[in-house]
Amino acid sequence: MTTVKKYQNDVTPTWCPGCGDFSVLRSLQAAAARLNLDNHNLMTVSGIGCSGRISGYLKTYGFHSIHGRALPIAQGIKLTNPELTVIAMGGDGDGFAIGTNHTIHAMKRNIDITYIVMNNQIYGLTKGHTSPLSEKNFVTKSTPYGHIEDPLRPGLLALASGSGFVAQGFSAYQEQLIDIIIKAINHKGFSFINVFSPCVTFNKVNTYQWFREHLVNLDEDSDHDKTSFQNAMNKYIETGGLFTGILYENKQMEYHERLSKKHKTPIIYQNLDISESFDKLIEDFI
Amino acid sequence: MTTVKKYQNDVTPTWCPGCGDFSVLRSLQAAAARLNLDNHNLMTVSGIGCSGRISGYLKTYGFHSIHGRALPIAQGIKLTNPELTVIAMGGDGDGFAIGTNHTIHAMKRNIDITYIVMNNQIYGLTKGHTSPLSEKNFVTKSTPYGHIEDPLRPGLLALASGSGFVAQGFSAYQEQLIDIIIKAINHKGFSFINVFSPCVTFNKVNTYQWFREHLVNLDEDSDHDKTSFQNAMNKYIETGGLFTGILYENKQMEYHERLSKKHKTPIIYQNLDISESFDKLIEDFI
Amino acid sequence: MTNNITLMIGGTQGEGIVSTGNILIKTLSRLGYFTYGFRNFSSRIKGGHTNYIIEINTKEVLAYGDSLDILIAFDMESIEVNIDRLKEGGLVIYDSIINPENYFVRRDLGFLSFPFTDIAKKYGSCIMKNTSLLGLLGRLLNIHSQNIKDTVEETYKKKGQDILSKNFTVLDKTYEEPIENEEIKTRYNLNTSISEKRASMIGNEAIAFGALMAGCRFMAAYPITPASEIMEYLSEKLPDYGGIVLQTEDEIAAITMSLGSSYAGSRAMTASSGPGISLMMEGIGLAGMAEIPIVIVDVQRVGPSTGLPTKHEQSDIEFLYHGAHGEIPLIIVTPYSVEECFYQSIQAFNLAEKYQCPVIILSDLALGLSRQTIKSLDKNKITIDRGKIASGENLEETKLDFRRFDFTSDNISQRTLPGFLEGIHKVTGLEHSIIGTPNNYPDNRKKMMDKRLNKIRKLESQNNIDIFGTTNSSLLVLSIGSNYGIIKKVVEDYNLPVAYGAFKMIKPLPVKQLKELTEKYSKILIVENNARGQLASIIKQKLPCHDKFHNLLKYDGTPFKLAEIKSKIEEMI
Amino acid sequence: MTNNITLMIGGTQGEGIVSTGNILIKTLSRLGYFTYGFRNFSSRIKGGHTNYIIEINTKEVLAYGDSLDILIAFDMESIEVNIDRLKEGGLVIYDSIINPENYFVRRDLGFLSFPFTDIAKKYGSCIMKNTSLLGLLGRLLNIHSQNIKDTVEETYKKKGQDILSKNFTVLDKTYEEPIENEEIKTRYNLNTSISEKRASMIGNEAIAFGALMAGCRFMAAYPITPASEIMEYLSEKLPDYGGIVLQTEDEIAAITMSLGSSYAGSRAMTASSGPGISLMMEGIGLAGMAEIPIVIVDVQRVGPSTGLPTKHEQSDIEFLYHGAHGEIPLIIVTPYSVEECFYQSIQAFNLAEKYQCPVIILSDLALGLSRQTIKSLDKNKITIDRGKIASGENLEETKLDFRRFDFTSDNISQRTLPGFLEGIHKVTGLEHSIIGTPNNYPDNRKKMMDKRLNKIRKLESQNNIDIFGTTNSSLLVLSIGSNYGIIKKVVEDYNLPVAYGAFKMIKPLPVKQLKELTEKYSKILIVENNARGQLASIIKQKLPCHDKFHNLLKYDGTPFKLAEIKSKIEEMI
Ligand SMILES: Cc1ncc(C[n+]2csc(CCOP(=O)(O)OP(=O)(O)O)c2C)c(N)n1
Ligand SMILES: Cc1ncc(C[n+]2csc(CCOP(=O)(O)OP(=O)(O)O)c2C)c(N)n1
Ligand code: SF4
Ligand code: SF4
Ligand SMILES: [Mg+2]
Ligand SMILES: [Mg+2]
Repeated sequence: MTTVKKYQNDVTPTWCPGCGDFSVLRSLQAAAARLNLDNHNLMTVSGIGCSGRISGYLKTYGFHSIHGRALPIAQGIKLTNPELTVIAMGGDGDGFAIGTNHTIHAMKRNIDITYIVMNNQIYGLTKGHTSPLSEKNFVTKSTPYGHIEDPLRPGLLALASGSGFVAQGFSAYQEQLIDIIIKAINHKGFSFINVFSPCVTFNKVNTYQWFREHLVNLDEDSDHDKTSFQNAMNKYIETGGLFTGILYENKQMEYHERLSKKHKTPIIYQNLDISESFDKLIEDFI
Repeated sequence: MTTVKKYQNDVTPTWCPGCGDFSVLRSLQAAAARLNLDNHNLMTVSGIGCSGRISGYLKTYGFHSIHGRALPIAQGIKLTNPELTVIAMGGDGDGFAIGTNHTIHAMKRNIDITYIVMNNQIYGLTKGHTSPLSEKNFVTKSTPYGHIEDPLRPGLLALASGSGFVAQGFSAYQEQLIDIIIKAINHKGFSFINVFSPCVTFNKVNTYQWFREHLVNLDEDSDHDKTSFQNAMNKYIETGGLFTGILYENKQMEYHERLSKKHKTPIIYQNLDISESFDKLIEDFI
Repeated sequence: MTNNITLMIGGTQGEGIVSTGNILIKTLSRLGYFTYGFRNFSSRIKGGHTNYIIEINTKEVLAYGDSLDILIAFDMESIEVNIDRLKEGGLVIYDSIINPENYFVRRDLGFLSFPFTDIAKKYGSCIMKNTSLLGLLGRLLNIHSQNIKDTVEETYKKKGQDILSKNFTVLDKTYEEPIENEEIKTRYNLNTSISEKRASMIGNEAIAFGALMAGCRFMAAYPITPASEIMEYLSEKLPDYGGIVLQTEDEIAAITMSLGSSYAGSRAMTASSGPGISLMMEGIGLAGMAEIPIVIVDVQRVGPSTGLPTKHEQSDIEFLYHGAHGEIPLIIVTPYSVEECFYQSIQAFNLAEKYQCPVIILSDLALGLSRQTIKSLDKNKITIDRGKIASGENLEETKLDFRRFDFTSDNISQRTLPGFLEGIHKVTGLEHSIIGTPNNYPDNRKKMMDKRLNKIRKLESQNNIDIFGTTNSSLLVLSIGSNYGIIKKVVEDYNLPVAYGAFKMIKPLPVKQLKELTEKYSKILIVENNARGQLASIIKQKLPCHDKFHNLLKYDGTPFKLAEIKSKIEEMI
Repeated sequence: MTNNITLMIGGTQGEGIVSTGNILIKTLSRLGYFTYGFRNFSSRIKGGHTNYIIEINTKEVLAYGDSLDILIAFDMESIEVNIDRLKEGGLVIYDSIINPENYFVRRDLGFLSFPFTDIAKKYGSCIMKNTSLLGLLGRLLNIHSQNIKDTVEETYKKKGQDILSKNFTVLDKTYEEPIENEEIKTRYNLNTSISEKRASMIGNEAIAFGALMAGCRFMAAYPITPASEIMEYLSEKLPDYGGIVLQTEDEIAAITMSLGSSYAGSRAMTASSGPGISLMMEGIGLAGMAEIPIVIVDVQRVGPSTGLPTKHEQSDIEFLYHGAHGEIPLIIVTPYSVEECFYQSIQAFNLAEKYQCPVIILSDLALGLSRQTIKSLDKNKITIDRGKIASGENLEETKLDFRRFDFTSDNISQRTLPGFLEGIHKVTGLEHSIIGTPNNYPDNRKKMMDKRLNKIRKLESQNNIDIFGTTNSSLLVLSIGSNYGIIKKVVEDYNLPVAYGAFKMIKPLPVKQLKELTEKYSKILIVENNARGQLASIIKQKLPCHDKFHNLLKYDGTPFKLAEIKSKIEEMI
């Protein structure tokens, strides 16, 4: 049996003890193990933040990119070699502050990658600044008198942007998270997982305890029809976004399937030398 | 009586004859007239595109900024001088391609400005490229074989982002558009108006005729409760986004009202010389 | 009979002047003539004066003359704005629906009224006045109507048979329409000795075509004037070869998505102009740090900020030469003709993969958008060298990560691509170890910096300035981009006894060759379209002979006039 | 008794070493000593070795010595990594829970085991080992425990009375704990002649404090190491003065929102480091084109790309000097000490409004983050000059738009602010007319470019390099930023007979003064933290005496050691 070991490398994470990101890492490794993915065909792309370090801690190809740009890089990779399993990852700042534009458009575009946001509702790496997902009145170094804005609602935005797979996990509920990641990878198209991954150092409000008290489990909600867009919207509003499980799944046509049949061969395997076409191509100009 | 003349200057628009943007300009002038706004207290900020030229065609302070950045500039202005009526404007590319991040966050932030997107579902100024609001299969210079992505849904995104006022207009329905603009300006907080403003030169699909055939009028829909978020979501889905009128209005606390009372005096009127505080401030460091 | 004509077609933007000019260029090029077409346009879609200057020659020509032989005007404004540009004794041809003759004082000019609109309306529709214009020009230049018909047919065939045959009728009727002035009928007849079919192209198309031939299979880009044609050409062609063009949400996505694609094994590119290039800076820095090959085209326009999007300038030179934040290996190639756009585009992809770094193709509006007849492209010069990509199968089995950033004698490391069985490694924008894991030890940092910065250093000693003209002159005139063509025309037309040269690469700066040149020539004039003398400044950083360097600068949005360069050169020799 | 001590506190990141060092600095500064503290940290939050080097002196000190008098270690790693940095005969103090003595071969060192953790645990909690450390240092340096208590009280008072009194007990017990080695008890006692209370500050705080005093009332920014402290200080203070700090969605919003605010009449700023600065380039270009005052701080860190976020470098110099795309008026000021950070921050706002252009405050990590004792700031030097803002009431009534971009003799036009009754005008990033409407006429374009670029040109002839040391030497050592402090220490400590200077402004480059300096000095050594010799390159563009210029470069992420500069200077004199 494949175990998580297969995906572990010998780099020691720089995360603080107790950081929720450890569990995300382990869940991803476990999901890969259960899917028995080849290490060399697994591609992790991450942004900048504490979370962004994750691509360095797996025995896979790992691209630790720049702040907010994991998604365009991941999409470029997938379009070039669709045989890879591409996982994009990053923090809540990465995905919903500086990277929001890419997040929205990646969801719209529906390329077959999985995007995991390690959401601690704070900027961990910069040592505690407000994030777009921080709650109102939250006190941070950049909001010493309390944050006056309401947070963005990542799941609602994902639905509005056309993401065909929207789910939420929690670092402390590892089994569920593993399951969600497996389903997200199996989903043909863009899949989005918002993981509540507590920052034990800088977020003293949204703690493990807090989440345990507030999260409801959609997977246990038999009423929930995850194939209905309208229902997904309503469920998000009803729970105030505080749930784990799969909110929405819809099998729209994935980007590659929409491309013309000429794209059957992945770009990486294309023959680059087309000198025999030169004479035909120059004709356009004559 | 104040007339639109008051807001006209002597710059001739560079728009093509028949362009929907003429009507947006006129509607804005008419709305200003009916509200009897002072020219010098009206501030228009626009992005880059055919649409972006609009701030140059009004007898008001006008800031024609850079592509996609009208909103941060407009917010900076409003925060500094809340006595101004600030209108931000731009194209669908400006607001939902390059500027998406600012659009989402301006809605989240809820500063009291009005944002009018002149949506022609195409890039006019670059002579016909796909926009994020272009329909699937749309043929443009950048999608010669038809666009393979589904469009973004601006109204849904606005709702998901927390905009407290979401409406749509159509260049050909000028009276309704004037009315919407007036209400948007009067709305205390961020207001978003998506105006279908046909590009007669490059968009041969979404024409005046097409819109006349497809748009429904929410203002005539007595069932529609624009104060309900859930209802607004559902209405958007139900109409496929093809409606005019006010979708949603919600009087959340505007940004300035959330600031502490110390901010009563607008920044522009603050006394900058605080040398008498120097001794107190240096104490922190001793 | 003549070998050289400068003509201008003037009218209202959006009424077909551009395609008319293009058809003329294509027709003439096919007959073996050389042409150069420069469009004067503004940032509006319809309305406003526009004009198209076309230089026609029996020999290669890469610029247009200062003054016009013929001005063809559809409206009064075209005459008003441009009449002073006509040569002594030049000809004004105007649509007979206007009547300018009594308005203008220049009595030296010939005036020819022609019923373009009338014929068009009578035998087709108003817009076909352009076709009538083509017919008249064909007559004056002594081109057979069938040659024009062929080009018209190809251009308009998608519009259907009815439209096409109406256009043909308009053409025929134009050829039949009487012209009273006998002398004019022959004055502009072209010498017809030549016959080789030639291609015509704009710089942007040549770059795109070069990229296609070089094996570029991925382009992510965001539209912008004057670079969009690169994306447009590839949007049409790449699918046939299994490639993808993706219009992104912004330029940041364009560069980073292209980087992702290149990292995964494609040859990838993006293209933009000033504003977009500014936004790409952080991504370019990542490419430098992570040693990812990437080709970025900057077709320069007037800056700063939005500037004048439809006007010509060369003012991103220093910005690109010195950017982004921090220090990266970066190569900047500078094509100076449409043919060079093609060849250097191919070279750019080879350099990018050889040196595993970003390569910028620095072009300019006048080069990117001016349609010109080109000499035939040599397909044997198309080579694809992918540099040090490890072959996936031959990698040794290892439990360790692949040493993607290993130190080597030439400072270039082997690459593996994701999917290679034994090639697993990490990539990061942080300073890193040889396997790509973050590493902040001072020694490693210094070695990695030296590796990256030194790997391209040997290019400094290559000869990357092409030198022409009277090479034993004491004056050398240097330039980049489209200015080469203007200088060439000045030197040739006026037989100026000077040497002139054009850079093919400015970064790394060809320091060795420049040193030799400063030893050889007592004066060096650097001609550029910016206010600061940016190219000269870069050279001065390396070569302390500031007195030797002279600058001719222009930054009003228009290309140099021949006379401006001529008088500067004359002043200096 | 001594006048100068270099000590290091080493331990695990996130365990309170930083605040311990800060309390020590504060306590000593209040007693009138001068201190300089340099933090060695990495991009992780908890765990990993970190250390804080503190230089203590009776005279002003802006750098730390190469070798340590005292190393205080909480863990073995701190000793392992740093033992070689101790002076001959230096002292290692370690927490008695570890036992390093038999591990190390340096027999010249003194070892003092002290029960920091034991005392902390016994009288308070484990984390209070830091307080115990403060106590021991207090004893060794001969500081009265009450002085430490005062600072501890202020720092921890929000933690409650219980915690506070435990800390006090830990302090008292530490002062009482026997130390066997009698000699050590007095060896490091500080000379106590001084008594003026001094402030201590980091460069980032000085810039933020300066901005506040200069009337900055709006800051939009995005967090980034090592610039965040500027936003953090202003977040706390600005609301008291009716100002706003807004953390934006990204740096593009940060610069453009600040521009909006400034345009509307505030004094506005933003701050970032390399990656964010790259993203701001397009916005900076807009500020240049639209002539909007704005202050942008770049606290440089190691590049390219993400580089080493917590390490020191000076490698954005050329990028900023030559950016953005196109050509803009831009001023770059370069504070070289914490005091200068304060004064130049004020000046930056005055320059921005006077010249109506972007002003960059170019700092670096070592300057921005090193806490140091400062000489008292002169509040009389705080001036606010808002430049040519028209007074709203005195504007003439007009039917026309206000001539916001009028041509004037000094190339600076009057501004009006939105809301002014007769001040209506347009602003655009396009080239524009005097009322701000788009305009692409070549003549206007040229005039506008000249206006913008010339308005700051006279700054070139100001003296913006401060010169110190032996000014009749033949060698001049030039630098920017934090290197000034190191050079000063080298020259003073070793009595080197050289002149040294620090730039206060590099753009416009003080060409006149530089010319004089090249005439006066036969050799000029430029010391900078980058690989290309960026400052030197900029100077060489203007001054053709490349042989005269020498470069001392370091780009491994660490600041220069005194010895490195010393040996280079000695080699040159
Ligand atoms: C362009 C740019 N701006 C700012 C930064 C500084 N920075 C590093 S990580 C980060 C945000 C971290 O927050 P988040 O994305 O939520 O990740 P976390 O550390 O919480 O996992 C920021 C602002 C950067 N590296 N690049
Ligand atoms: C940074 C940047 N990228 C690209 C451009 C080129 N550009 C100008 S307008 C435009 C898009 C126009 O589309 P839209 O915003 O929908 O406005 P419209 O012209 O349709 O009104 C683009 C891409 C630019 N000016 N700046
Ligand atoms: S700071 Fe927070 S997010 Fe970062 S590693 Fe520590 S616990 Fe995790
Ligand atoms: S191109 Fe389209 S959007 Fe632009 S002015 Fe013309 S009609 Fe309007
Ligand atoms: Mg976070
Ligand atoms: Mg549009």
